Amino acid sequence: MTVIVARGLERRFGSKRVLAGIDLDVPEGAFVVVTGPNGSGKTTLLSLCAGLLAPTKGTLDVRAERRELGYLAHEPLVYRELTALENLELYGRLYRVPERRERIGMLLERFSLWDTRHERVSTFSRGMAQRLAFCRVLLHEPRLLLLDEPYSALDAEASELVDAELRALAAERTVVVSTHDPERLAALATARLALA
Amino acid sequence: MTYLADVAALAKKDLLLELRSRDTLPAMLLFVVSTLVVFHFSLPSGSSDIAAAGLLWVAIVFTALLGLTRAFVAEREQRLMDGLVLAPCDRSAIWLAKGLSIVVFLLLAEVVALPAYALFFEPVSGQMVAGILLADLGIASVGTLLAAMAAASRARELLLPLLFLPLAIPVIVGGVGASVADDPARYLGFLGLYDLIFAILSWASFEYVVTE
Amino acid sequence: MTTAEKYVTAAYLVVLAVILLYVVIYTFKLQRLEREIAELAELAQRKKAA
Amino acid sequence: MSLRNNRLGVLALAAAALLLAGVALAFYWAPEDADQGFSQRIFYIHVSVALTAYASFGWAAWKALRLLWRRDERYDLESYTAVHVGVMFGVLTLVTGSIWARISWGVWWSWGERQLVLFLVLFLFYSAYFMLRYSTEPGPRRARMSAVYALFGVVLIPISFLAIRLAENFIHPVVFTREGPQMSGSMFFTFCVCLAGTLALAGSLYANELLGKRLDERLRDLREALA
Repeated sequence: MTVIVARGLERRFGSKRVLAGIDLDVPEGAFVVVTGPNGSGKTTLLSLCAGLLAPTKGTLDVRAERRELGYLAHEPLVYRELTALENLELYGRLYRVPERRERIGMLLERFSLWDTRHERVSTFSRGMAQRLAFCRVLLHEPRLLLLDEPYSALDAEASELVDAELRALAAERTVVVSTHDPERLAALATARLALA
Repeated sequence: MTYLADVAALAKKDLLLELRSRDTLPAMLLFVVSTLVVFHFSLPSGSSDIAAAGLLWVAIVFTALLGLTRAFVAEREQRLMDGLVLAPCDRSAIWLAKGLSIVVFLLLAEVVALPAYALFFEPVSGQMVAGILLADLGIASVGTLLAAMAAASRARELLLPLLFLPLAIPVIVGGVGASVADDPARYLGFLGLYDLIFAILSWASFEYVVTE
Repeated sequence: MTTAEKYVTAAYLVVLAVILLYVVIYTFKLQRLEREIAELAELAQRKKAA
Repeated sequence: MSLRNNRLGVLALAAAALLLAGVALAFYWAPEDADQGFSQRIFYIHVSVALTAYASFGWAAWKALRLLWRRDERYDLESYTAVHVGVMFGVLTLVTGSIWARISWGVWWSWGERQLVLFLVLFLFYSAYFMLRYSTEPGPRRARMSAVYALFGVVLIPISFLAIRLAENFIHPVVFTREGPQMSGSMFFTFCVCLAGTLALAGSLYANELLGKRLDERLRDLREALA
């Protein structure tokens, strides 16, 4: 069963055409690596798959409910004035995560944010915020993961953490990840998409 | 039931954010009182009470505008609207939660404004308070939707007043009427009608304003 | 013409004036479109020749 | 395209013919009004233009609803053009209305004239519509927001009319009002011709402008294809 089907997908911002004629098939359990220079439309493609943007032309069919979809954007999408725990508490409620407290505790532990769980995100470093974003994305155990340059602003240690996480995810989830460093994910990739 | 749970979670977040940053509420409280003081000096000495009632309403509407301009600032600056829109909850819950927090801010501002008004101008009548409560609902429901629209555009501080004021004219007419007329029933009824129609319209169209 | 007649004719003339203004604006727009089409035709020619 | 141009031509011709006939009837054929005399003849154009403005705003809201319902970008342009035509006729209503106030009561503006005040509110409202469009990026998001705003506009018309009527008895004591003049048969006929003329005019301006905007779009696609 394919999770994402795109035919002749195009997206235009005003008069500038960012994506044109994209055909894509992402089967269940695939690990698709999207590459391309800045401005080639990687983020636009992921936003389209996440349902945040509507295609200007062509068709895009994403067979995953919002409940089954996790989207890691450039921004962590967490409230800076709230603490890590409060942010995950909010998303946990909105995504109706069962045993919310245990799940949040486990994720904070795994991404070594447990000690700073009561601190505001505004005090977090870029790397810590990115790790919190990962917690947000994985909180509701989504079937489909859309990760927009997950390694950006991460130090070596955090990058290894992400590597381990992606290896675990690749096994049982469908993943579409955009990156500037395709070699790092070469082992896991089942398909590649190079945007001009 | 989960719809109300979503609204509760989102409203809690909005109030918590305000408690943490403490920038919208204090500004609204100070703004409404200073506006009344400015009006005192701008009025000819023998200002009739009708003018005074009108000025209270202008102060309330512009204080609401101040609060509404701040309504989606977090969602916009950190692109958090994407995070909320991605959640499986009904998007109108975002509108209802934000609207409720705006009503709370307005009520708190009015708790300060009405005694000041009674002090500066003339006593506050029961019918005026009823008018204010009904108007707050209308202002919050339409204002929240317009604030979301303005948040998605470039010149949002400029745009929101332009979008909001024409729609606020009926609220001002109903409000001032309720405050001043000898039989306020007609005006309170009109405010109720406005609230009902525009709350439903805003509730139904919010989804189209925040998604593509 | 009484002042009333002057005003009434003025009202009707205003409507006419707005229509004429609209037509004038539209002729400018058509000229611009024509120029753009000429540009594109020439661009197409150059592309075909290349 | 050619078939449509013929229809456009026919519509424009009909508008011209009807308007000419209407003006002629209004000036020469319609009977003199008992108390207002000649100045009553402004009634025909003023009310026709006002009703046409309402029709245009209604048409814009209808297209907006279609856009929200069917997600077809085509309706955005149509709703936008209809609002543009509506605002043009709204301005004409304000101008002819204030001229009429000038003749009847010697003032260029009268808060007592409900329709005039309503068009002032609508003018403010729909000017903000253009501000909204100019300050957002073209795309599906702008289309949907404009559509929602256009829907609010058409709901605001009756609400504001009610508010203005309510406002009359305490804020602005009504000095002079005028119930719609009782129209004799021939007056009504003249009015209908004028109204048909202004509606046809609005239709042809709308279709014309829409054609222009479609050409712009196709030219842009062409330029992109050739780039």
